[in-house]
Amino acid sequence: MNKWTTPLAAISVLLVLALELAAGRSTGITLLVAMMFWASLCQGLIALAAAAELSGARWIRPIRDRVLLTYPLLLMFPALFLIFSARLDFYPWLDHGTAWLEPAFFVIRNTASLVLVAVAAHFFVRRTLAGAPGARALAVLYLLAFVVCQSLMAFDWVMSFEYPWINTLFGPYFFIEAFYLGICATALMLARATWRDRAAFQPTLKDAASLLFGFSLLWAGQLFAQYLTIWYGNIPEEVGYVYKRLAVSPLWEIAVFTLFAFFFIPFGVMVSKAAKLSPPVVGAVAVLVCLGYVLERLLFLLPDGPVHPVVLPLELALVGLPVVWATLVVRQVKTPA
Amino acid sequence: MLKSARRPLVLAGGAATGQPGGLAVALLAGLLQWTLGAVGDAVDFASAYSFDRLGTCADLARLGQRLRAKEIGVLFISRIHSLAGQPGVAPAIDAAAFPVGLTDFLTPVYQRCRIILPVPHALEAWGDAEPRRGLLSLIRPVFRPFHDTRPELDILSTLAGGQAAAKSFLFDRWRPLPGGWWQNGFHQTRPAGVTPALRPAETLAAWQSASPAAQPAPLWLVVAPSLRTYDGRSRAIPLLHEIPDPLSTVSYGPFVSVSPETARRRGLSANDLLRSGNGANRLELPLHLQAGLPPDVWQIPVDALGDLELPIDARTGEAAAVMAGLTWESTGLHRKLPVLSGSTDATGRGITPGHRKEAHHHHERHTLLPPLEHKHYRWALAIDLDRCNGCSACVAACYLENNIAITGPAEHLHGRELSWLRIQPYFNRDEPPVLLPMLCQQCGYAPCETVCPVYATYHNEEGLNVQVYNRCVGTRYCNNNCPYKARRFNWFDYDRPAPLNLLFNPEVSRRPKGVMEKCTFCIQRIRAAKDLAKDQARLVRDGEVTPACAQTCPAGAITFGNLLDPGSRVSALAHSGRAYRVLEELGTEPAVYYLSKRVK
Amino acid sequence: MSLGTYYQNLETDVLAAMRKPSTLYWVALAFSGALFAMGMGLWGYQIMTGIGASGKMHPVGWALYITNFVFWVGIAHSGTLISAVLFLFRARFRSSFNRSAEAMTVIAVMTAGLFPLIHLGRVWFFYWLMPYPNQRHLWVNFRSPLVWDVFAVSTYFTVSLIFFYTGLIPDLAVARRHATGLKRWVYRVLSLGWEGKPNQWNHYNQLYMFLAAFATPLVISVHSVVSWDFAMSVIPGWHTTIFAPYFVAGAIFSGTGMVITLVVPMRKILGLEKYITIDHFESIAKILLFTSLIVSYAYIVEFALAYYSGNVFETAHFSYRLLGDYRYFYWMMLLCNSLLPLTLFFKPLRRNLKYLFILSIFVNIGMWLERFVIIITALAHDYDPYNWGNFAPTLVDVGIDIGSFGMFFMLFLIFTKMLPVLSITEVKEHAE
Amino acid sequence: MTREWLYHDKESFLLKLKELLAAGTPPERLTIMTPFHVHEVDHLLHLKPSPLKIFTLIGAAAGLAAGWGLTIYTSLDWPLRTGGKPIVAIPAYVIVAFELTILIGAIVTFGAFLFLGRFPVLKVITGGDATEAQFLIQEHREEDE
Repeated sequence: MNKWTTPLAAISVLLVLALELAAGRSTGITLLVAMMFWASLCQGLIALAAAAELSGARWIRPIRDRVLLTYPLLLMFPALFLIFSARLDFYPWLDHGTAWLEPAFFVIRNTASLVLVAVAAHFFVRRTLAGAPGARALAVLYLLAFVVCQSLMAFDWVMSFEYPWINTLFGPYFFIEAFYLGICATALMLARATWRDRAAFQPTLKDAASLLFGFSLLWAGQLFAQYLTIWYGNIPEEVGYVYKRLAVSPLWEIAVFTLFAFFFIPFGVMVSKAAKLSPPVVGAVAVLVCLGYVLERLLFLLPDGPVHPVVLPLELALVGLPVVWATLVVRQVKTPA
Repeated sequence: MLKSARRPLVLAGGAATGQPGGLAVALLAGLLQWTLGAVGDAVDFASAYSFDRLGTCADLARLGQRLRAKEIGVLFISRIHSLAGQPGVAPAIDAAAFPVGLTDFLTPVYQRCRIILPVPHALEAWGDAEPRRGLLSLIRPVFRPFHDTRPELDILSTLAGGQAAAKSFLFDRWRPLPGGWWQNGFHQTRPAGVTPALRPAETLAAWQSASPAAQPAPLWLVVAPSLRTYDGRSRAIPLLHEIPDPLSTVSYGPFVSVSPETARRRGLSANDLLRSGNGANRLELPLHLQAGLPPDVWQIPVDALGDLELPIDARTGEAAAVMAGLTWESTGLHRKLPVLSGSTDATGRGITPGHRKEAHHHHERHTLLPPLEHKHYRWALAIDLDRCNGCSACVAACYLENNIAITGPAEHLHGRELSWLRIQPYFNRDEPPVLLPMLCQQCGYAPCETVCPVYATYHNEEGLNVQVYNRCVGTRYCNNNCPYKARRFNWFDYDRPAPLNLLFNPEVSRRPKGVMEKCTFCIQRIRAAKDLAKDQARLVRDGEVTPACAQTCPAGAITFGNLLDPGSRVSALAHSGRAYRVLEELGTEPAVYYLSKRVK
Repeated sequence: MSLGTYYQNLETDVLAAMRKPSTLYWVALAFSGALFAMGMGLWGYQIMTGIGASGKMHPVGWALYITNFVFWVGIAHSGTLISAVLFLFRARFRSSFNRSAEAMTVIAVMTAGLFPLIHLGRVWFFYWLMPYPNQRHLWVNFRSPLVWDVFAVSTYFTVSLIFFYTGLIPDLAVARRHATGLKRWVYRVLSLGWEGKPNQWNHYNQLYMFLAAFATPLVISVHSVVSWDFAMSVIPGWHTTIFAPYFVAGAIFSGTGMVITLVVPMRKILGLEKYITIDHFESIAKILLFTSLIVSYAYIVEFALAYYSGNVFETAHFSYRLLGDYRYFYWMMLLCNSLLPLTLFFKPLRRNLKYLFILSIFVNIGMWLERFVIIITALAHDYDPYNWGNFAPTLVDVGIDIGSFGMFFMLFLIFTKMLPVLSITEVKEHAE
Repeated sequence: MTREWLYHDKESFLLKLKELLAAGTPPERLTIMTPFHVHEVDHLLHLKPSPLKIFTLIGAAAGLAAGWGLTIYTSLDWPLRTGGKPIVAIPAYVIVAFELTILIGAIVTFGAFLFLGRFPVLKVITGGDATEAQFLIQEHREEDE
């Protein structure tokens, strides 16, 4: 983390705004995908640190400060969401809304939750780095904000496209994925660090890799719990959502890919101890999971609204730039004394 | 309204004519029928029931007076099972010097007799009847009498000094009739068309004189004949208590009903024990809240009357079915009624025709499961809700055909009746009342089947949702997961004391305790038909199989058949615009189609 | 105090618990044994008369028995959680709880295992639920959640038992030295002649690691399967995707509660204050709080989405849960599971054993009620209003329910006298 | 004759062990017993990591195979259609396969432990007790034979 991160973030937000204005309505809900991915990743990073803080985990120590110092990135997302709110008209409920699905309320509560997360992260990180008391309380606070924000992402950003379809596990599924992303980002940072200083970081890398392994299993469990229930219940209104995404190409292929990216490959690879210790392998798996996340978002959203094939990579890159900078490029960590 | 109708029909009767102004109503109805030209066309006096050989309540009342005046020594009573509401006749019997009862089962009336001469059941003896004018039918016994009994005819002819020979006596009277009756058992003559000459002017005058001054009464008591026991004559048949009254869904015990609003206004609640009348005419009944009743109307089935006397209209000689000014006060006690329906409001639930739902927002039906396939047959049922009047004959038929256990009042209070087929009444907020016969829907994607751990229920290749009683271990999961709750569980071993065990249908196995059971479209009948078809190397023809319920339905509301046969009546009905399926949006693909004009 | 004497004291302290029991113990044992006997007797009566002896009816085909089944399986969960998961996360405080928690697991699964049998209409055919070769070529329906249950619960029992026993082996060797007479021989055999040689330890560690690694996903899978007994149905209030994680969290929540209920008095009576410290309890209390939050989250989501969707059946069901015939149970449940545990945010309360003990009792009640409410309300008020009906338990229901508690406490009391209630080996290991 | 050292604490025990090994005592001449697992000992004696994991893998694989085999074979043995679900209903059978993987995996692992550790040790069960209470080192000299 250094002084460039914040300006970079500001610039990329402005560029995104420019892009959206330039490309106009044709961008559809592209921004939603880019936003959701990077927001979940950043929130997940801090969430991982917070969870480690609460469970008094020692393993994360070597990398902790670098992870924590990504917190200012979280401020990008409320801004980006406000930009996206110009595209609400892609939501089917916009004309005949309900008490909950009401445009103004929708924008306010989602922006607020993103701000809340950023603020909670800010205080939690400051306290923790300063080693001041009450850091744990703030960690709890952050995690609560994180859960609320991710649940809203699931239920508002994505699920409401298919109103009145409901899936109660959607929220938990989202924040587990966000946490998973956070672990991936940490693993990437560790892979890079281990590359430079094997002795100092390898044990930590191994632990992060084990977490990847564990979460691949947990993720599979969550997915299975949803699919099994819907498949078994066989209620048309409920099955429709899955059916639409499994019956047609290329969505079907995407679904299979995400299954491999999130579960089979991480699980299969991370079984072996050697793989857990090798920075390139862990890094590759982490990247794969991130890719899986993006594609899964496409799986969710493609049937609901237009995603611009050119704008999507651009926006992913633009929003990603400061994040990559803060996590991977920046070298020295200046921990405030 | 009459103008708009294509072939208007005006009918009067029941409560309409049973009230003080009843005669006026009857006359007005006659006038209307006459003016609409319905007489002789829709209204056929020729083949009406021959009431001309019957007395009126007034006659009975007169008999009572004569008895009390000791004008009668020996009194023979036969074929009277209830004197509910008949003014003071029953008590008067005691005044007779020597009342003799001829009956096949004991009712309160016969308990007053000095001696009882047991007569055989109608199925045990020769006899004849004239159900309606011009139709004479000969009744022949179907089995030898179980007990040492004598037919009425024997008894009477012996007393008359002749010899006991009911059969010969009958045949002497039937022999002169033109032949043919010994083959088909009945003799029919088309009676001369009776078109009574109606004199409008006089009728009108009579009507004006008859119509009484409208008297406002605080509340009315309507005495309706009970659907199950009529005037109480069938009270001794246990099955008729097991089957609930279709509107109130009360099975055991008499009750008085009033609309929920009225009850609320009067601070009464369900199962309150109410008292009415006084002295000998005292009546104590638990309260049932009946949706659909107009305010301030109390309604009791006639068989609940007990000794309460009904006033008699001198001009018609008939007992009034409507009484004014009868008050009910709470006794502060409660008597829980077995009300089998949890609620009668299904608004918006996709159950009644007015609220049926599309299977899916989009037109194609989504499923992740393979499509349903059936070989040769997909048995299905079509129930015409516009024809069904809730008479519950189908329910009775189902009980008898399938050896369904009778569990009794105590179990009914626990919600443990075992009927496979039931009449569900609905009084939705925005829809006229619906009577919905509910039975196992033989779903294609049946939720019950998949959850059974031991394959005790599975989908056979004819689309039936079969139940293997021997295999069932009684997890009850299937019924939990049935959206229609159409399955029944044997909580205990239920046995039928002799001679009721004679009622068992040998084609259907009895179920022991701990086993789930359900409707399978009378699979035993389907099997029989298929065996026949197999012998003749063909498929079962349409109409060859008829489940007990369809066979019994007097309105012909139930149609059974093979959905895969495009020529079958059921597939025609299922594909008609009137058809819908209950809870269709659950995607269970039921094989029971409900028909209603309200659907389209 | 030198380590040597510390070890000596530890052994004597822990094994002292296994010396001759007090009269109080005998009274407690007799009492719980009597309750258990009563339960069995009532079960016998029910088998003779039929399931009708219990309060179940149409439409409520499942009631207290399944409630108890889910409850006890839930109780069984924290045992393996505390042992396995905390072992994998290298959390030290596990060593003071794991033994009693694992014992609790084994006992609770045995108790739970009875209820699927008790609730069967024809229990004498229970073996039809097992896949065994037979002339009729009739197998079981592997698509039925009840068959998944058979596999999940029996697997859970077996693995928990192995895990429990493996942990015991070195301690049995210790017990063997302190015991005399017949008991000594029993421990000798049970300890498999353990010596503590390096190669033995080498294999032993691997074994324990793998068992922990197996047990962790097992914990999650077992209660997910239990939750799917309900989620697989199409009944509003049962059919919802969140059930699996929600039930798992609930199970751990209730199990942790029961651990506290058992260990607080045990620690006092057996005088183990030195080894089971307040810090340990605080850590457990945190787990309790954490799982309580997850469960509350699930409650909120279930309700919110039901109203969000505006689905007539969903909204009707949840309104019924909140305001219907069983509302008092539901409100009590919310109090016990969602509100009271929030007090654990306050450190002093987390460290107050009396408070923790009382709270844990409330948690047990709350979680029992949760299962009761979920099962009964969903069945009592489903799609077709004609079928609605209310369940009221009979004496047989209640008696068998109480009997199961009798069985559980009876077996746990026997455990405290038969086996070392603390993992002597691990406490030693962590002593440095 | 056998020389024997008993210690109450790990450190002094380890010191002695290091000393003996430094003095060139072959490890196979030493009998060591400890009250709990001491990782340093493994290093000092150059113990190979336990081969248990292989058995675990085999057991788990066998369980998985058994799970799929049982479910699929039995449903094809007499195909009965329930609720419109396919005869081979993979999502449902995943659960059985998973449980059996863990069940058989765990049982085989435990069996392998007994086998590799040569349990039960009859001479200890029948004869006197091992003194694994403290840290024990025994050195056996040739004179013993």
